[in-house]
Amino acid sequence: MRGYSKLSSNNIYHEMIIDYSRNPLNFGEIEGCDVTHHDSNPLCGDSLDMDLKFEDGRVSDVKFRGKGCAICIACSSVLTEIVKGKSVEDVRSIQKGDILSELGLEHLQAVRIKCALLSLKILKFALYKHLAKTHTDGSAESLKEEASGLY
Amino acid sequence: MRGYSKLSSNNIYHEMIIDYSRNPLNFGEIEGCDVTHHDSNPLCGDSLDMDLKFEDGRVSDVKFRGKGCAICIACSSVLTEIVKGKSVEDVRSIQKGDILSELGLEHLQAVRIKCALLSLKILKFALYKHLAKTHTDGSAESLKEEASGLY
Amino acid sequence: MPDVRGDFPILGRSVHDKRLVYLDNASTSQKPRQVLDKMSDYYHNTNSNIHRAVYVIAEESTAKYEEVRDKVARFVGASDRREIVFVRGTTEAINLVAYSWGRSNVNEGDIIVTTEYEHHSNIVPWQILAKERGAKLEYINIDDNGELELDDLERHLATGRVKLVAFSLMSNVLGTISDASRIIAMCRQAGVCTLVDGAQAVPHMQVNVSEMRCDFFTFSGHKMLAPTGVGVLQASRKMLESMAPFHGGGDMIREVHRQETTWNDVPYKFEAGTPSIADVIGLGAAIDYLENIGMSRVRDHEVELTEYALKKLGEIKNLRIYGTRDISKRGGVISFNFEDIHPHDVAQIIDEDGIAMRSGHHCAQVLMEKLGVAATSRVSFYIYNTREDIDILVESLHRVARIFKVE
Amino acid sequence: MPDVRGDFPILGRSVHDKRLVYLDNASTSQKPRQVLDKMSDYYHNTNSNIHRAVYVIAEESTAKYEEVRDKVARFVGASDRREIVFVRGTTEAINLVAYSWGRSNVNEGDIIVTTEYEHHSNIVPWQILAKERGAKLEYINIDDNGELELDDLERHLATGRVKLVAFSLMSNVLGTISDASRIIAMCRQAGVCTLVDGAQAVPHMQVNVSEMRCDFFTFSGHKMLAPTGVGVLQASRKMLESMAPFHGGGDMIREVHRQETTWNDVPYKFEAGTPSIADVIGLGAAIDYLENIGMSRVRDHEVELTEYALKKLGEIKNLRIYGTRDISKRGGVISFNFEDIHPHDVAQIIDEDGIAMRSGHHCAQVLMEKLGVAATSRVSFYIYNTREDIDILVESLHRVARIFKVE
Ligand SMILES: Cc1ncc(COP(=O)(O)O)c(C=O)c1O
Ligand SMILES: Cc1ncc(COP(=O)(O)O)c(C=O)c1O
Repeated sequence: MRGYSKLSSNNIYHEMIIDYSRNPLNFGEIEGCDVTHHDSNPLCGDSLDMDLKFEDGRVSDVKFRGKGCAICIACSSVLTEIVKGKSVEDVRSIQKGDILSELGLEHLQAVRIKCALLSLKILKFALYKHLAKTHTDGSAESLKEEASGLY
Repeated sequence: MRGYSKLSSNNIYHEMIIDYSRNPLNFGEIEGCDVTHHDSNPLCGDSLDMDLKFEDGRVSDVKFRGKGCAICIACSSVLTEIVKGKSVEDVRSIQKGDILSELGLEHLQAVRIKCALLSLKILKFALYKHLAKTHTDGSAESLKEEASGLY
Repeated sequence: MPDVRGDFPILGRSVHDKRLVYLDNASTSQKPRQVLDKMSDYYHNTNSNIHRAVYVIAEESTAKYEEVRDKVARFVGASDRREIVFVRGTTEAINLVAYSWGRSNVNEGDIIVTTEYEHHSNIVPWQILAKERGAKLEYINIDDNGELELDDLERHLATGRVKLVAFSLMSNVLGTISDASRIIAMCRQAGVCTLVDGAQAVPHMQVNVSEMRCDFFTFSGHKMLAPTGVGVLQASRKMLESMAPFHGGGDMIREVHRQETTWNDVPYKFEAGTPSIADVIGLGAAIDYLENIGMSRVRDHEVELTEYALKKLGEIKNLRIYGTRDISKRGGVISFNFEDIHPHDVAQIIDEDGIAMRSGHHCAQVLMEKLGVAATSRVSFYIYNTREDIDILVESLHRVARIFKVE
Repeated sequence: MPDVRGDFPILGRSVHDKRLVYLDNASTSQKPRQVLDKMSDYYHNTNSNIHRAVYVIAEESTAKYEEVRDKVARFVGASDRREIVFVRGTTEAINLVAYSWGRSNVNEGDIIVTTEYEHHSNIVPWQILAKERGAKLEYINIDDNGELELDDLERHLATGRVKLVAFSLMSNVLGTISDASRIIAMCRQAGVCTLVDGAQAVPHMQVNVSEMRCDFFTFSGHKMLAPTGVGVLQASRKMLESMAPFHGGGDMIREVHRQETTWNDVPYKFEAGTPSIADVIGLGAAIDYLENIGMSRVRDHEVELTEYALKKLGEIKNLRIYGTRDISKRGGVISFNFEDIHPHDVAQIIDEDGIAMRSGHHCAQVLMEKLGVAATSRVSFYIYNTREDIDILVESLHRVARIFKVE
């Protein structure tokens, strides 16, 4: 992640958001990824795809692409940065607060929360798809619930 | 018709209405009538049948039966009395005011007007049915319109 | 019961120079200041469309609207806010089920069961559906006390062809409270879905859909102190998710393409177009108001009034009261008839004394046919009615008897 | 245009310490005191159910409700009050036609035609219908000016399989005013029915359905100063009489028997259940208010504002405006996009300056796909907007450009 200090401004459109949105990290496609997932926000038209690649129980690579507002794209950038290299268990435990606080978006209003968390929702669902393949005991199910209950 | 004088009372439940409703005139059925018609008021449950018999272009007999409130039954009584013996042309020209004024019901509120005029609506429609059989030139059509436009 | 009359501006009104005695609560209730103020506040301060925009007042609107969903869920004991679909009223709720669930679950030769004491809105949609699908509509008959003959239900269920049993929790004519837990247990045993019409029950007694375990539950706001224009369909998420959408349009979609569309999550899948936002907010205020009193107090008050009214009306000569006298099995709705006097005439004469009472078939013509009458007179009580209201009614009914010379 | 701002209490409100600049009128309009007072008066004085009871307040309610039917008929130039069906809004009106008319008139291989700039509520019901009946849904495409390509229509009509052409009189995204008289003439020539979605037109310009000669006409109250919860379907009596009912329930019936039911006269056949009575009464007051100003003055005012806004917005760098610049062919709706800035971000930043503006797909994803964007920013004007509102908007958009460094 780039080395911004968190801004104290009430204004959510601080430098970091603008910058990430104009130059997103991990934007693109992974050839031969292990799992890919698409979702969209019906009411605002944000629409993303995320690709994940795993190696030795870790996320070896992650990329996203699609259309979204600055908040959506900045949050996707931050999320993918957080995820990269992490173990599946660690990725599973990522909470929405982790993303929001990283960008100073704790007070985002309800309707924009969807923009901020779309990528997290997609990630959780992608992880579910991945784990469901190998974990036939239903232990992945809670991820699906978690994804759909995010907002 | 019985010899009541019209009452000036605001109260619509004067003697004449009560009396006609409890002892209606021309209540019953005509065996071998020329035309019969049924209608009802969907919102109050009043429901009447009327039978007509014609001779030499005149209404030689008319009877009604069914369920209705005092106003409905009193108006039906008065209407059948008016109609009996009249020429088809004269019956055709009966107006709603003729019935209402006969019973001092000029100021009846909208929802009760339907009770007062159900029998007139049935009469007009029955007459239409009768005339349409012989008058194939469409001259009876206006009666149908008139019936459906009464209230 | 606290004295709430001061909260209802319309009760201060006079009619024919008499004070208004409003006894038509089964048709629609009056609205307290608190509900009107909340709606007024909405239009004065935050009016805007919901679910769609990022500006402040739209966010406030959306929050207020969605907050009511939580409130409704809690009020009727639903286990999840997503079980609550806002509609115009009970009628729309039942039609939604008939179109969406009915058209994919009811097939030729199947049976839908309703009851003899249903409101037209719980009969006609099933007639239309049955005709369209080649199914049959059967009735649970009522006994002389106005209670459902559950043997009929048993007999229908035994055919193995029943797909749905639809019944009201409280009859809008007889006031009978259905034995819902028994009916639903019988249906569940037979693997048959149930729809409970709560239009008359929800305003007057505590209801808990999770305990009742019906598949569909419906009610109207306007009978429970809320404005016209809003009602509720409740069903489990699983059920709602399995159903095809009903109305198509804005808000109920996820993505629209030229030929293909995907649906939004429940309950939004069933809320196409701009809803009655202000009316929904009014419903929230009505629930607050009722919870503040407490539904058991509401019920107690009505039991007391109903007992008193049954006694006083029972003393009038030539007046027949329909339905059970067992107060534990009935709500605050009393239908009656004077022998030989049409209920329309009764209603009109007592209107002169300021009394608002319904006469007619009460949208229950199947029941009227059963009772062998075209219409009945009906009084129905709510939190603001008093014993004095009943005294005025009884006095006025004596006047009717005198005019028609039946006393 | 008289200064009407004082009639709209919400316009006195501040947002983030700025005065509220409300520019989302295409979504829903604000309500004047006169409308709110009328509804409040209704609840305070005559609230009761309609069409059913003989007591005074029920009679007053019914009269007030039915009076609005006359008003609406006159306002849109219908030839008979019985052509006016009250529904919740445009969405319900279109669904009513799709279910009731559509299911008995559209068959396998038939074609329904809509347009690329329709609102989802004029697309999704037809998709559902087409899928159910094995029919096809075709589109009239738009040209670079955002106007309908009538050659497409010609081509579709030439197949001889078209059953209905459904189009909006004014686009809610581009503001384009459709050439309704030409489209309808083409359709009548081919013996094809037309449905006109007047949701965006009726609030903003004089409409006359009798002159337009469409078969179905729909609009919503909440976009024309009236409350949420009420809208209108207009169609000829003959058409309505030929149609099967939609919702079953109270009021829409003549006689209900156990297995057979007969329908009430039109329009009541289509108004099942307790309607949004107070909202209908509010619609009446809204029409009074608009007629008092005069629809041509409403249109003139918006033409002037739109011209001014097009000019001022056109001066902003990197800002693209969609749709025609020919003011005679457009209403007071302007969609635009900053290059490289998502409209959600634009809306949120200008919200800080008190401006309520929509961003999103505006329930027109087919159009978004055509424009090649996920969303647009949209401002839309009404009688209470001023040049100053536009100046504040433009100033704020410059701030957005600075934050995103595109200026
Ligand atoms: C038992 C019952 N069901 C359904 C309805 C219909 O409710 P609504 O007219 O609000 O749709 C009513 C009231 O009229 C009722 O009493
Ligand atoms: C052109 C058009 N059609 C239909 C609608 C849907 O109207 P409603 O949401 O009131 O049903 C709208 C507004 O949202 C619209 O702009």
